[in-house]
Amino acid sequence: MGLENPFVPYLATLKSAVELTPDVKLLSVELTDPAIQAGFDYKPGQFAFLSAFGEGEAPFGIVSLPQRKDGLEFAVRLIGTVTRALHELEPGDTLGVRGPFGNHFPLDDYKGKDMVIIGGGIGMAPLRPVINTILDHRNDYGKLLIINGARTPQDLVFAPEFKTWMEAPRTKLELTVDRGDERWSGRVALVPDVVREVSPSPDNAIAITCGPPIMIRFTLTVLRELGFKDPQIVTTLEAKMKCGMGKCARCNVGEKYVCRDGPVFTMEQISQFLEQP
Amino acid sequence: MAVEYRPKIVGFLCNWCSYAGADMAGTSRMSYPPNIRVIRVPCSGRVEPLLVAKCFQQGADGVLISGCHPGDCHYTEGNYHARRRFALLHSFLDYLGIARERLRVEWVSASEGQRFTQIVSDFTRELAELGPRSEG
Amino acid sequence: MDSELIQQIQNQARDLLESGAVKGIIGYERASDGLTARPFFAYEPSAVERLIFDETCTHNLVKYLLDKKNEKMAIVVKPCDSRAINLLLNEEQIKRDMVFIIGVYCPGVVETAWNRKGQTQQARCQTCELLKPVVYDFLAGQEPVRRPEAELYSDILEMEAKPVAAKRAFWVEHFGHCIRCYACRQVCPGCYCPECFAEQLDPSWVGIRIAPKENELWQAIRTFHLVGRCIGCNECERVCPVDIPLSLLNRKLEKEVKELFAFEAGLSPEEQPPFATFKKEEKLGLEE
Amino acid sequence: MNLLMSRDDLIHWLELLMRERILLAPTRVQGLLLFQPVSKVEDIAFDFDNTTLPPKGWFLPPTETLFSVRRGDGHTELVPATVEREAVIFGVRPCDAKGIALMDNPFLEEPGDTVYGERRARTALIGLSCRQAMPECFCTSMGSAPDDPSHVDILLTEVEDGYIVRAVTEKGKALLPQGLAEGEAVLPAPPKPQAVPAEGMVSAMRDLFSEPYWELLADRCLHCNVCAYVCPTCYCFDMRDYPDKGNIERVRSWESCQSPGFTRLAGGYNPRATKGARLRQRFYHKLLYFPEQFQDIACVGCGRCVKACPVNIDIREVISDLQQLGAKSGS
Repeated sequence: MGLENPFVPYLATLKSAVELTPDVKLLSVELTDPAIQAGFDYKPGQFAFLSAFGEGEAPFGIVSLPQRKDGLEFAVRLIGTVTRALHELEPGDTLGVRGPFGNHFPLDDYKGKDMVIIGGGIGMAPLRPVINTILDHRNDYGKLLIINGARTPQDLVFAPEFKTWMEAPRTKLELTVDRGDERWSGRVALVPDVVREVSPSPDNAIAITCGPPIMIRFTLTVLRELGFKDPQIVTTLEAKMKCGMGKCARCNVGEKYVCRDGPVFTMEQISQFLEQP
Repeated sequence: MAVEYRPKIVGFLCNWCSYAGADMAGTSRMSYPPNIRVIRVPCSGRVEPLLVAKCFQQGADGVLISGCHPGDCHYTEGNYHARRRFALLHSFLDYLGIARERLRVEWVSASEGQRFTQIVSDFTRELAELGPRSEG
Repeated sequence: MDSELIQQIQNQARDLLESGAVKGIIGYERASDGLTARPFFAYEPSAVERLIFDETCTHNLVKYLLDKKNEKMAIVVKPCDSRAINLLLNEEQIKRDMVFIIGVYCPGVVETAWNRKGQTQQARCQTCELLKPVVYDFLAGQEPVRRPEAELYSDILEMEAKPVAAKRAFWVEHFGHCIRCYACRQVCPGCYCPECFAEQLDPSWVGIRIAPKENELWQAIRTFHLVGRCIGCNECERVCPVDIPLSLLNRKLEKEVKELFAFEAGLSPEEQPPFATFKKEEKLGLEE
Repeated sequence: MNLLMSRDDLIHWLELLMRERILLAPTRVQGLLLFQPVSKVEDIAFDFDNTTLPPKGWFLPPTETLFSVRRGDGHTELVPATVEREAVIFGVRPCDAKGIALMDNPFLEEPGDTVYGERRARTALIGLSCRQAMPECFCTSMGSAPDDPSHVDILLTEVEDGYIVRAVTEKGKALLPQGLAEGEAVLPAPPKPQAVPAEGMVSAMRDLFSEPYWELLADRCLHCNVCAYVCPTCYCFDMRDYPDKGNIERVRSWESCQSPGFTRLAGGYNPRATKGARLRQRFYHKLLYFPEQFQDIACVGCGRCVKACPVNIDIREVISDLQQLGAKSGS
């Protein structure tokens, strides 16, 4: 064998698994080879494949930041066979990591701008490193508005971090749920409606949205109504992926592969070929 | 010196009659060949051809399906459906080149521990005589 | 080509579209080879001129009714195809009032492939006794004079008589060629599971490997799922790109079902299929 | 003057080759014509139009193991698949050779697929010019030709007394026997396949994504995978883990964009939920996306899909329909 086979993942150990919601676990992972672990650099928006050997692998956004040195973290929602196997892993178990893949949010380009971050459900996962980068360099950015929705209060993925987010300067966090419970005194509304209500100004602003396809679709409509132009609207797409390298040919939107040319796109880049089932 | 051929049997036993029958064989210390791996199912009617075909695909030499005697099904009619299904599967497997002797359907009640041991012994012996399945 | 028959089909189709009785017509048109037929969907009265019918119309169009459950469609069916309508009615997959059936008396169809039209009738037609559709709203053509010419199950009997090892070798070779394109399933009016066992991943019964053992499991169980349901249109064999003799499988079970249960699929929309019923007194060769 | 090889010489040479390495050649089995490893020349079909399946399966097998997971004593080891010994494929038609060259684009671009790359590097292609164009052929419209030597290592063209030999690559030259004579034989005029003008395709398609055409065309589509699996350029695949003899293997298998599960996410959401969207993807990938990415249409005009489609979805017709639609929407 000459070159390294790009389908073979790095071996890794599960350091910890924390339940974030009833169906989402935060997996903290360490690559077995210290040299590889040290060189494993990535940026907000990038993703990696996690292998549960015996089931297969699936892509997950990396939710940690390398500079925070908290380790490599993934928020994994239990939804299929691979995620079930990943949820069943215990600290100390072996798994595989292949990545990082994809492009990233060009956060340097957003410096000086107001940021609108709109996330629904597990769609908050890839947005967490964006929020944390902005918070770590708070003076580089304008106002920060975070709109975070979920089905129920229990499903708000990064609840333990809300306090930090809310208390940051020039930062506003709007939470909403589809269905409240007896302890929930906040909003009960759909994310796009909250966006319309809060009505962020498009002037010198960037809106980043991630969530279920239906939420993205309606949020997009609202953002356009508010005057956001397609180059100002950024999304990170979810797609079925197998290879991560533009080879297995399934995750394309037009000629762009979500795995390689994305997952981060401006609406301007993809609106022409976006499938509307 | 050839290694002795030990046929592998998968047995699907219904919970109410045949599994109890096998259990009785065990508790009464009747002995039968260890070649059988028992899978307890709620009813012989639950056993679909896919399960049987999967066993053969994974290298089983024989498959035994055993349920309550016709008329005695815990669910009234599950074994009648099973009977139709496996009567056909028998000849279909044979047609595909898996000898009909490799699939056995037997009705064993909870009190027929002796009968169960006899069936497993006979089946094991017959499969041994048949020899290993040709590859494919 | 029987121009009178085609005229009848076209007139009926035009009436149905012009009156708004149906949204579209599922029929046949000339294929890109200019020689054989292909399925055709007409939605405008002006399109009915493209409708044809001849001995190359081998496709069983009933499969398409499963895609058009919510729209009233008219469909051109041969007698064999019409049995698939009964099958789908029986299994409550389609509604009778959502389909207008243009039945045709069938003189038999020939072996066809793209740009190739056989000279003789398909084997299944040579043994077919069904000259008239079993269900229709309008009947086109004239009753042909035709009698079964060949022995119905001679090839099956020949296969059954082979030693088990020879049968094994025969199928292992053919299943080895299978590329799991699933054309056999996709064309089959009896295959409509929302999730096919072949692609089920949890548990992964067959799995994604395209290899002899997996292919055999796929083919064997697909055939068995059609017990008492296969109506014998033989579309699966026609569409197979690697020529697996699937009719040998389907007709084996058809024969067994006839012998054991005196049942033939799709002859009536009400009769219980053999695996949906049983007789307490039957033994079926299994000892009590 | 051209290098010549008599029929006897060819047979001797092939016999030599099959002793030294794996020789794949067209063979007739159960009415099919398949590339298979051969151990005697009698098994080789020399007289054929084209094979049932293209030779792509040698490089992208229907199923292969990418690596295996070996476990023991709390230790896990990942063992990458190894590549077979040297191989030669005899009897490759120029269109199919182009198909392999097109597949090289996605598989060899960085990060390169090492298993594919190794196999590609260790396999030589001996091409065979077509003596006649079949009704389904349209290679010359897709940038290939019945006698196109561009993508093989050696091209043989049958003439009366044997074959005219063109050693195209160094790999090919090294493979040829010593002492081939030059002769008077001249290359015959290649047959002329049907012309399918495809100019202006790319620009026309940009505006046809939302046309109702796709759902209407998909009415008769069965969304089986035949077109993709017989295609020399279709390369989509799936990956999953399966147990094998105590180990776990990560398996790669063919998959096709026509299958609903191809893009269906865990949880059920499918961005390409309709037959029309999937069929459109097939043609957009071949005729627009692939050209945008790699500057060439992902079709070689072999006509296999034309012949094999159970419901006669004919890519030549689609191309001409799109040109008409494009002209209409452009005007």
